[in-house]
Amino acid sequence: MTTRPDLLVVTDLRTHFTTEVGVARAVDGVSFQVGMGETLGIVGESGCGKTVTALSILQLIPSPPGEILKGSSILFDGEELLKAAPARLREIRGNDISMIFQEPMTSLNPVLKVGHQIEEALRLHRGLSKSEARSAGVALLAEVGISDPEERYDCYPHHLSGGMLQRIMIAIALSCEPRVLIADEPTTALDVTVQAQILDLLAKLQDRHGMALLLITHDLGVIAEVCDRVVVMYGGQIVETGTTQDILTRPEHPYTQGLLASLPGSGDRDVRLNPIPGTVPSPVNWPAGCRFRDRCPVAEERCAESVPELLPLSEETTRLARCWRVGSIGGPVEGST
Amino acid sequence: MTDRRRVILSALLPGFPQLAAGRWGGGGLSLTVWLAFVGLLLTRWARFAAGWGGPLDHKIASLTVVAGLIGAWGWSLYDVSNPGGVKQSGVSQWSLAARAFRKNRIAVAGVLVVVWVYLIALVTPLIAPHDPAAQASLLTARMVGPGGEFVLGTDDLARDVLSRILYGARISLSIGFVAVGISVTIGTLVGAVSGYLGGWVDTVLMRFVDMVISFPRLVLLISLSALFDTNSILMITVVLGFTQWPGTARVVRGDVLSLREREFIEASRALGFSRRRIILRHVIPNVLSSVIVVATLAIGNVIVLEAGLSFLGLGLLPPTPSWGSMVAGGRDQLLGAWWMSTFPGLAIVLTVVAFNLAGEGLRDALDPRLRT
Amino acid sequence: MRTFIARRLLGAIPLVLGIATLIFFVVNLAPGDPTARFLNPNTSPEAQEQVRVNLGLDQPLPIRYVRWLGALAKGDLGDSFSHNRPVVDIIQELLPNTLLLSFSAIGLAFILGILLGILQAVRQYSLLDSIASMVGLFFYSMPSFWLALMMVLLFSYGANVWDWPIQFPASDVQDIEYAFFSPVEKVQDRLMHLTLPATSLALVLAAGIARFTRASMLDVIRQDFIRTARAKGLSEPVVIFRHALRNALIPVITLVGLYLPFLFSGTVFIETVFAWPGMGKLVVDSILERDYPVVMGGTLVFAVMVVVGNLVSDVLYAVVDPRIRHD
Amino acid sequence: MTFDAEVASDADGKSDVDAKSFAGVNGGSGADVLFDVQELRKYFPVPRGVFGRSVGQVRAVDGVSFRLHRGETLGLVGESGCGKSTTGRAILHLIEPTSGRLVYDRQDLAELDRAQIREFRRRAQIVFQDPFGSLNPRMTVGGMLSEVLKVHRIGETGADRSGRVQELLEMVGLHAEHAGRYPHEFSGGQRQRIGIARALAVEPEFIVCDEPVSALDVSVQAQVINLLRDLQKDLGLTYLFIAHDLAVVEYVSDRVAVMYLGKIVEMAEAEELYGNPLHPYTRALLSAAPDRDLKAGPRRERIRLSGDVPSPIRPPSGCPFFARCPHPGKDEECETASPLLEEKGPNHVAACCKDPLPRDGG
Repeated sequence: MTTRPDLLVVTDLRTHFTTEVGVARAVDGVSFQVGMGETLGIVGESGCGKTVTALSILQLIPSPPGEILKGSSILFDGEELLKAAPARLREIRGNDISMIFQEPMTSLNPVLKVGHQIEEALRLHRGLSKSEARSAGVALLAEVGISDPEERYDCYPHHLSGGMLQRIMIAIALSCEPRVLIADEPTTALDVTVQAQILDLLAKLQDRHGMALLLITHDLGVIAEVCDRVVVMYGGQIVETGTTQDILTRPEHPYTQGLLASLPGSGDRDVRLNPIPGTVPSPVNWPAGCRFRDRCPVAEERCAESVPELLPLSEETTRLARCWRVGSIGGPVEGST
Repeated sequence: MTDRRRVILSALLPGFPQLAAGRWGGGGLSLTVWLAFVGLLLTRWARFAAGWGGPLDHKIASLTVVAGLIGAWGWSLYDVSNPGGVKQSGVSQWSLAARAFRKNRIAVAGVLVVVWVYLIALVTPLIAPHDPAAQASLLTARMVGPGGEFVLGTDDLARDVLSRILYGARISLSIGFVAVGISVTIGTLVGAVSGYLGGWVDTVLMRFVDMVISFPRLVLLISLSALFDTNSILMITVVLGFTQWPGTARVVRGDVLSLREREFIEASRALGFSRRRIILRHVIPNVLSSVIVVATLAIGNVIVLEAGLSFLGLGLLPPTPSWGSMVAGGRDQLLGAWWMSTFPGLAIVLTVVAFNLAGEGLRDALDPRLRT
Repeated sequence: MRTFIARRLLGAIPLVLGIATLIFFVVNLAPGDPTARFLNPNTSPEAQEQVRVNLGLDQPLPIRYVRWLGALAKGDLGDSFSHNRPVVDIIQELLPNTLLLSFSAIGLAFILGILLGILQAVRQYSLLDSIASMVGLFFYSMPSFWLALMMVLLFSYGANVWDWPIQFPASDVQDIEYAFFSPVEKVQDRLMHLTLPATSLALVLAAGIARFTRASMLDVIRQDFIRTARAKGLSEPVVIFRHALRNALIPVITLVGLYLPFLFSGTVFIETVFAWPGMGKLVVDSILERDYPVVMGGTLVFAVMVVVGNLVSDVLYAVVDPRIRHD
Repeated sequence: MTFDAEVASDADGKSDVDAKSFAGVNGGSGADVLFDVQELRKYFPVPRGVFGRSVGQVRAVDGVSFRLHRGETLGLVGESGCGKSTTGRAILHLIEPTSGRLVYDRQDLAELDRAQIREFRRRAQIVFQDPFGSLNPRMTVGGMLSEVLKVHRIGETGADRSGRVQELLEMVGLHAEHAGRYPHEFSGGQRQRIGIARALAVEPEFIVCDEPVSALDVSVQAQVINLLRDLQKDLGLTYLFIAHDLAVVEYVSDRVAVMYLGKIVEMAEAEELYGNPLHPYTRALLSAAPDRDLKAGPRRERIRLSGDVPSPIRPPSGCPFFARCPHPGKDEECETASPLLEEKGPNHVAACCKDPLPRDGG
């Protein structure tokens, strides 16, 4: 594994929401790094805090009710984003770090032409004139694989299909050649064949522009397809990280193992699926100790009292898991797959 | 506070323990009702006692006082002796809404005002300082300013403005209540049938609704009320009721249309439920919340409309103490007796604001979008 | 777009026809005899009959209906019973006053309401928001005739008593000496006369519009594309005014159509309070006088204005919202 | 599962009777056929124009035929808008089909009277996708279930019924005390279980599962899939399993039909279809699905489709897949002639005019 300079370093990120029933600790101490040109996947089920993590990086959390707690740190190329002035933050958004979202249908402004929405960032961050921005915008549409870019440029979003709109979102995100692209469930709302097109496109563009890609998804298949490294989240925390290969073939944390066992694999139809029992607890009252304890097949008494920090599995510091069994045994937990 | 002390306290001052616990909706209501009605009994005992043998409205007034006292006392005691309201069963949408509503202090205040306006209207014969129709001396008591013997002054016929406003409340509120009752019933039925059946029934009904809605409501009302020669409370109520329903019908139809697409309705059809059962048991209960909101907001609307008609001289005629005609009566005396128009108008505003607050609070509390 | 307008126009024809029918039957089927006011109890039956024939009331209802519709198609609304003039003439004389009042009121209402609504939404939960909400609710709950009286009390009579620098006239559209004024004075005079009626009418509407705009704006601000705009690094004013506002105003436009019936109801009161010679006052007076042709004509004009207003708001809707356009 | 091949060898495969013959291929005639769907069509009008008259039709389902056998699971896959959900609703007469013959247990559904329709509703049920929209928010779970029992006169007394409600809840993995709760008090997975219990209340033999797990998280999805499979085993249920997730469909289905633009383009036994897809669309679909099996070695070459699905309002006249088809041999015939399902392998039908290409490396 090559070492790449870390471009984005998130340390102990905590984002909490005030709700009627209490404080929801949606993201609760998350740390990870993304290197230049690297693709990091964040995977987890709904309510695990992956989207809030992504939104926190650019501070797009609606506040109130959301709040990023003191002590959290998000370093972009050495600069602390959480301390950046609003004006500086706006310079970074869409220029150095950009984002694409899950629902292309609702993520574009329905009353503005798509061309206009592409131009905005170009004119703001690159200071292009209207005509320069237009030709740059048309070129971008061509680059993301839209046929008849000149024509599509003057369309309104409702004229275009979901796949097309997601391409346009990508064009907008790439317009200022960002160094980090955050993609939050970019293909969840799309059909399989279109999903494949979009994933191919992202991979191609990443190769070409060398940006770092932070891909958030619930789909392990998507992770397998595009990511170098994976962060697995559960209950607002990271439970395991490692290379895609390691995570998918040698999962260490019982949650990751359960997640993989839940998938109907190819072939064996006679084998019963082995789902994780129960449901995700509420972020307003996570269980004390290990948050996965209630659903964990190998939970012990000490899991109710406390939970370790992410423990390294070997000398490699990139392979970590948050489980007592990893630390004490010093090796992999017996697989339940 | 121990349970025993709470029980004793609630027997003496019903609602106080609840109020102290921060539940000032129920607590505040029963405490104020208790204090006010006890005070009323102390100061107006003779009238209260005479009420039982008096005319119907007087009887109702005395009955209201008794019922209010028993109600406040009983509720508070019951509530204190059943702490927490332990329930084994689930939490229904209604109790969720009630919970959300209680958190909305302004809306709760609106409901309190509404309830109080109704209570005052009911006990008016006991509390009104003067007979609303009685004229004091035209020489000494004509257009006397507020303060003194006549708290809100007298009008150009030397009648007590406060008493007339109190009696006017009964008229406005009953017209509002009954007219909205009529319009909501018609509107819900038309809306539900139109939305659920669809097709040409829907087309015809909705064309008609469009037509009625395109009419300036007041112009329609004036035509109807003037042409039907109706200055009676009954007729104006009926006219208002029968011209108000299209709005409700539209809202209900919209709700039904979206409900029809919901999968639980489809599931009911898949299970072979009859159309009647689906409409009555599955569709109507789910549009009920919007109907309640529409009805609450419509009461305020109807009160303003009735006042407007009376103001134009097309509704209730002068001897009847209607808020609208009182404002109209003061119009020519604006320079000399500003209170004649101002106070009845304020009464309208206060009542309508309370209804609107309650209605908007209900809308927020009942809005299913805010919950999953 | 043109076909869209044509379609809506075509659709409005049956609506107007239906309304005309409704008006005709409501007015003519109602009890009460329009001839009563022309006659005294001593009039001979023959003379009574003659009056009925003169007024065209001897014919059976369906025939009168067809005749009335036929005349209507030619733009003839019949003659007023009490004024002895064609209804069209009366309307022509009074309509401009009503339009002046309504248009200034609705313009004022929308400007005030939208501005306040946006301000409240952008500063949600602030003190300003809560105060504006409360005050708005009061105006929203106010009968416009009472508000008008209070305005007169304060800014006309009161201002006079307390010697305020500006005192507004409390009645009519222009001064008695209007004819002798210079052009500048004329404009001033008209404005002075317009201020109180238009404001009383506008404030009630503005309160409603502000509430609606605020809700709509808050709704839009929560949507995904606003997050996209922020993620692009756009400044907050650009996000609010270029991305949120237009979307938020789309539903507000429908209010133009929805509020017209209220507006015209309001003019009836305002014209009565301010002795403003307009359509609203005309209709009320004619009803009291049983002047059927004027009632029918006046009501029809109101209804047509509402239909046209709805049409305009539909077209505006299609102009502002690209999703509606059928081209 | 036995197939009989009465018409399989018919050389004249593209005649009018072809639809019937293919159904013969895929469904054995005889006692084990539960549901016979022939040439099902459902067109939705597109209202527009001055008086809202219809100016076109969405051909949501455009000539779909299949047979369901007792106790089997037929998977129906396809991308959004391909008509799979409409098919599921139309065969249950939840929406009136435009045309087609639906024979359930040798009874033509079009000929049933009201009482018989009620009886049919007891035998054939549906489970919906949306766990939030499919339960009446104002009724308790127990109320919902006992209403079903009451309507269908199952159980003599109230006690009978509440006992049965408990049984049902336990059958789907919930507890008896859940009966008093309202839908919003449950998680998505639990709500889906309630939906299944409601369908089971009438003791059906056939259930249309319309994307029953696609709104659920992976771990909960597996719980529900297991439940559905257990119920099938215990109660001998027949499923029509509609989903867009290829892996899920492969796991639960005995046979699989692939839909594209309102038509079935390929149908075979699950193993055969996934192992040896013949239609170019099926191939593209399968290869587009992300492959999470990293152990399986180097990834195979992917077929990437270009463009979007054509509008079902004006479907292409020839092969619906023509515009996006990557088959190198496609020609004018494909553009003009609509291909019919024909047998291309053992119990394996596909609607493609061309011979399937050999699979490279597959």
